[in-house]
Amino acid sequence: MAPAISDDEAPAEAVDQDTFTIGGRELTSRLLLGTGGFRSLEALAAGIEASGAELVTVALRRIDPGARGSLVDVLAAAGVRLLPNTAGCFTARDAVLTAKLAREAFETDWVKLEVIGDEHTLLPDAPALLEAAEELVDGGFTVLPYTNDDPILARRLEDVGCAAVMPLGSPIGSGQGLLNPYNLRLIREHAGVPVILDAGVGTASDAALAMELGCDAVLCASAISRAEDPATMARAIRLGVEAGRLAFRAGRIPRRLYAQASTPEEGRSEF
Amino acid sequence: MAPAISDDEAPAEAVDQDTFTIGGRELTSRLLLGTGGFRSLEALAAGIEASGAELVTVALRRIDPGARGSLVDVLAAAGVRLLPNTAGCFTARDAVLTAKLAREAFETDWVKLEVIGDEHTLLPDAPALLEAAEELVDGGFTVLPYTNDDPILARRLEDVGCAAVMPLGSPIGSGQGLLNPYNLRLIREHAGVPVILDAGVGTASDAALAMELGCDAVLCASAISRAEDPATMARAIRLGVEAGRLAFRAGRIPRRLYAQASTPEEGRSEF
Amino acid sequence: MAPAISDDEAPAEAVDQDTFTIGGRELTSRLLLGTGGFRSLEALAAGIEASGAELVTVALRRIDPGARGSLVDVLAAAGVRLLPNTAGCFTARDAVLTAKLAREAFETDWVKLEVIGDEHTLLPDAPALLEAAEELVDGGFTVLPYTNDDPILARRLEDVGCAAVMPLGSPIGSGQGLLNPYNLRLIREHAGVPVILDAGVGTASDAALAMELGCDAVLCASAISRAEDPATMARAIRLGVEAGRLAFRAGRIPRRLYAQASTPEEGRSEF
Amino acid sequence: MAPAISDDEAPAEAVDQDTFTIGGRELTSRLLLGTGGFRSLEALAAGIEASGAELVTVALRRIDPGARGSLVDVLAAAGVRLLPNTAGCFTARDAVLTAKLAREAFETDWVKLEVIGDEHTLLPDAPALLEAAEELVDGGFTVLPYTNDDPILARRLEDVGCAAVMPLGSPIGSGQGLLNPYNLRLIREHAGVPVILDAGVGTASDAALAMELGCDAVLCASAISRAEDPATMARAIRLGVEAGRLAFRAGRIPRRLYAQASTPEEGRSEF
Amino acid sequence: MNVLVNGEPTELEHGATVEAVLASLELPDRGVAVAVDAEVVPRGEWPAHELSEGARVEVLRAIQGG
Amino acid sequence: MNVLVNGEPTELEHGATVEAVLASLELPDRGVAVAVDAEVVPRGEWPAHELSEGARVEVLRAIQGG
Amino acid sequence: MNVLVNGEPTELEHGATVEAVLASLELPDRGVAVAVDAEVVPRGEWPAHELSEGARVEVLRAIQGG
Amino acid sequence: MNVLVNGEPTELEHGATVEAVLASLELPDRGVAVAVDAEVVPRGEWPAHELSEGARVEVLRAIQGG
Repeated sequence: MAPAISDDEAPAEAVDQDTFTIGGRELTSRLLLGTGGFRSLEALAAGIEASGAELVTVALRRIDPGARGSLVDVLAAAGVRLLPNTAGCFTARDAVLTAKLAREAFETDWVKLEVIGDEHTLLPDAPALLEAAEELVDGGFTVLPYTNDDPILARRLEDVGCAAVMPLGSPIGSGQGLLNPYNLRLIREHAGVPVILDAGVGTASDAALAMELGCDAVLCASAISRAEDPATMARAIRLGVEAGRLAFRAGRIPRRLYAQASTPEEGRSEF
Repeated sequence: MAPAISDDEAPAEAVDQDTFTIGGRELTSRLLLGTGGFRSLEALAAGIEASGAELVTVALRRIDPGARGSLVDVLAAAGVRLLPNTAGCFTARDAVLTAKLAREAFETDWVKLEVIGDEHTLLPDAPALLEAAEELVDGGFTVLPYTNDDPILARRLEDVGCAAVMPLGSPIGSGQGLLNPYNLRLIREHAGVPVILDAGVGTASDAALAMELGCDAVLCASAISRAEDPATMARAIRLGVEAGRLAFRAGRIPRRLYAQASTPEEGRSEF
Repeated sequence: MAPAISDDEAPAEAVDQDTFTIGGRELTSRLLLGTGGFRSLEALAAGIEASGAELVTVALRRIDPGARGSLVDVLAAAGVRLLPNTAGCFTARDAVLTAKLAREAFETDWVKLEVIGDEHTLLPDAPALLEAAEELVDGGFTVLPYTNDDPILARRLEDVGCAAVMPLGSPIGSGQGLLNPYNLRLIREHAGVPVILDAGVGTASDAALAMELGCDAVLCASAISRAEDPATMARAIRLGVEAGRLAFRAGRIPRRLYAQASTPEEGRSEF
Repeated sequence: MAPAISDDEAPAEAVDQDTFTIGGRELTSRLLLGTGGFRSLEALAAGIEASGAELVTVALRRIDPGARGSLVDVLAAAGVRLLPNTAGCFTARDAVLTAKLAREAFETDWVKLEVIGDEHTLLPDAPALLEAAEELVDGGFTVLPYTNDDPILARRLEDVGCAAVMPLGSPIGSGQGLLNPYNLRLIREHAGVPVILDAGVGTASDAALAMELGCDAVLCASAISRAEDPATMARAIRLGVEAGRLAFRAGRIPRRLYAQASTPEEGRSEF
Repeated sequence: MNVLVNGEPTELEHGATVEAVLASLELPDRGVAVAVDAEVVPRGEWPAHELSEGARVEVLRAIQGG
Repeated sequence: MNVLVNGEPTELEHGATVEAVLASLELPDRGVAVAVDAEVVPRGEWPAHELSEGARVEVLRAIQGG
Repeated sequence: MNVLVNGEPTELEHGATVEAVLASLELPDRGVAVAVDAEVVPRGEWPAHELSEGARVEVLRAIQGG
Repeated sequence: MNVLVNGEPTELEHGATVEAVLASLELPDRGVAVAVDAEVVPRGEWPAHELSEGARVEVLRAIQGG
């Protein structure tokens, strides 16, 4: 019996075809990788490889002379597409300007838009996020907003033209998983753009659950980069995302209050 | 970017080596398949293939002339090892006799021991299960008991010589997942034999969670055989098991009450 | 042994003194009652009596000739204070105008501010809610906004001068309880005004849990008015609120992974 | 507005009549108190008073000269009925002998039967518990077994003549609450004797939830005795038990996936 | 003169006041409020407030809710 | 002679063996087991094992389950 | 004569009774029970029950627990 | 002329350009962006864009994040 990994018959085939589209661009991998928290560029490269991610985040900070190696070169070598974020911005104004600088620096008009409400929880500031999203969409950006799990805000973000919505499962880096699956389901039910679970995933089953709820993809940073063995966790979460996606498509059995025998009752012996 | 499935570098390597042992026999696949509920022998064959299972359950019932095709031939063709069960037995006596008949019919001394307490919940009868397990171990059987999630009973079953313990996540066929992860963790902490989650899995994330709790393997029947698309769900749960296993080995990040930035605070611009 | 209800020694004393304050007004009862859903004015009167509520909601609608009895007279007879809501408003403008009409109709500048995002979920529209709250505070109203469980939005609402925040546990009338206790705790930690759980309570334990999380009060409508026996449920939830409040003040034991004997080990016999 | 505590109209009436019966004895209070963990006999006396308990547990240990004050006198003064336990017994034999000594010491044939499986979890040993229960019932005892949450074992215990079953919510003293409400519901559905939740309650909402699931009573020790303020927590849990019981009888609203307006849609203004 | 009262087209003689409109409706003496063209008309102004052609009058009363 | 085969009353001539009983049933060549009066009768003993009056014969085969 | 009282080796004169053992201990008047060699000795039998060489005496009292 | 470069007071001769400022820093050739007084200065304008007294220059580079 070959283990799951080393056989690529039909099923794998099927999986290859199950793509999704953001801003007109087709994506095969449903795991987006955040680059924050990797202990070295080597660890990052290994993590990207193991994750299978096609789209990875980067941030902008003031140059510091001491900076070793070039992150951009490593990402280019990995052949991934960059998704700049606006991490650390607490106002719509700063987020918009940061997005414009990122477009300049990375030659992409895609942006993972973050407008943070406080440093303690790093939760998004709903009104400021919506304001910044609208301005950036008008400015020609492909906007992927990091949002909370509010179904109404998700709809407003789509209404102003965001290319996807990225609700959180729980606070960034908390590893608490999906605190409110119900809201995520509501978001998915009403969304006309891809829903990407962002923030909170702690382990593979969290990622699988997100996909089973109908999310189109999952973005992970700390769960992978800060795991004891980042490359192995990258692979674990990659498989979790795929497992959840396949389960979503396979049509799970309903939950029953009582048992249902998996062995028929008829024909039982009477000794 | 190749999708998860079609690259078998080092990680896959690592996975191949991550085997476990029951009754002196080494197993590579950590997903055991129950054969009950598949709509046809063809669907069963496809499910086995997609699941990657090495060990599959069978039951015994009175012959009925009308029976079409030979289950045993299909399983032999799939190259899997049989694990007869004693489903439908409500007493230790019936379970022991059924196990002996299964040994005769399938030429194996392995048995998935079930002693059921009632037809409504199909939950095990603890004292009768322990009694039957002891008798079968003395009779030379390799006993894998289907048990509830009681850590003390699990230990008693190991004490009398069972080769593994198979606690339930929730009632057979209920698809309720893992109702009490805490007890499963306690069982895993103290067990000296493999712990195989049996019953209750409804979808891939349930299987992943079981493995993250430290289970050595997962047994699924209805979740796969009764899914709308059994073969796809078989693959989904197979990947979920592997994802959970890898995550368990990778060392997940701790759960934090507050957020932890995945983008460093230092060097933020001041516009 | 007298049952809980009929002894009013010291403990009761203590409870009487445990008041809280909204907009400068001291309140004794920590259960606010919504009047929607009661089958008759008699049922409403009985519910108010059993709930012990001091503050009850009312709404405004176009007069219909057929309307029987006077709600306002019943509420006046019950000696409760009115809290008009802006239910059914989907824009800040409508909510503000409705609040002004309520002030005119009920001679109170208190308002339970609702700005709804959609008819399906009745979830609040965060940006519109914040806008309406600010305008009403400027207009001299004592604003109690019905909000989602977003800790950042709760802070913004407090920042613009709301007298309390009323986060939901789950959607109005859904009876799903508290879907995200974590967010409610975050809201409580940072709030400088009373936090009143609004919406989602289905039964007494939900109300108790909300109070144990540190909420200052709970508002219930459907859980009471639509229960099979509203007056009994009113009493149940009233006791649940008080139980949770006392538990919060009593300092609960920590959760432990393992058992801690409640009977000492020392001095065990050896027979 | 009188606070919940100090009005004893009709509702209280109703409550007084809602008794239950164990071994032919009618009980009014649905909160049983464990005496372990109180810091002093004074604290115990205050806890009993605040809890309203009619039935409290005691244990037996070797006399130690240094023992101050008489527990039995304190309990006699409180007018409560004693329920001796067999805490610390790891075999059926020791539990049976301890029960007989307790009958001698306390002149009661009631016993809270504990047969423990290990010191780490203090979980019951199912087969040994059943054996001891049967022997004690035959010996004329009124047996209240501390059991796990296994519905089948609960039925076996009833079958051998136990006067009640006392399933755990989570391990003794762990304060983890009800880990598996589903099993507790199954136990309640099938039981013909009172079901008393024993062990695991950490706070008032846990007790309320147990009663809402249909339990007839709750036994608490550590949650009260080890709280920062035991008397206040005793009162809190007493009210939680009563709140849960009333809610159970009042018929809660169903859980709905979507919202249901508590304010009618008709007659909305159009400004 | 035509106005809308709670959405219903209603004919009134020229210069009719809010009070005139309310007279035609059986009103409770408490818990009532009136808006004309999306502006609140305080109770004290009902007698004096004359409606103009096409005015949108909303007459609201207390109901159970929330 | 009367015996029960899988619960069905069956008439056999005196001294009939397990094998004789099985002959009348279409059996797969694998995954079959037989118990007589709650005792396993190993395949090797089928030809020799004679049934007695009133014997309870259970003939079992593999089915999907578990 | 040597016996074990709550696990403690104790020397008693020959034929000592349970009552004699208890006399040496400060006992509460309620909530006490005695076992000798894993058998309950009812209160009424304390005066008459003579201990034999090597007897294991357990004297128990009520404590807070459960 | 004094300007702020990433918050650091820096002295430059009059009319210095963005490019001049960048020259003094070891820059990676990719993943860099510049803002002056909260406005983006596209790479193409670096040589020509002259700074004025008190200008706030932000020079940013790619880092791991998100």
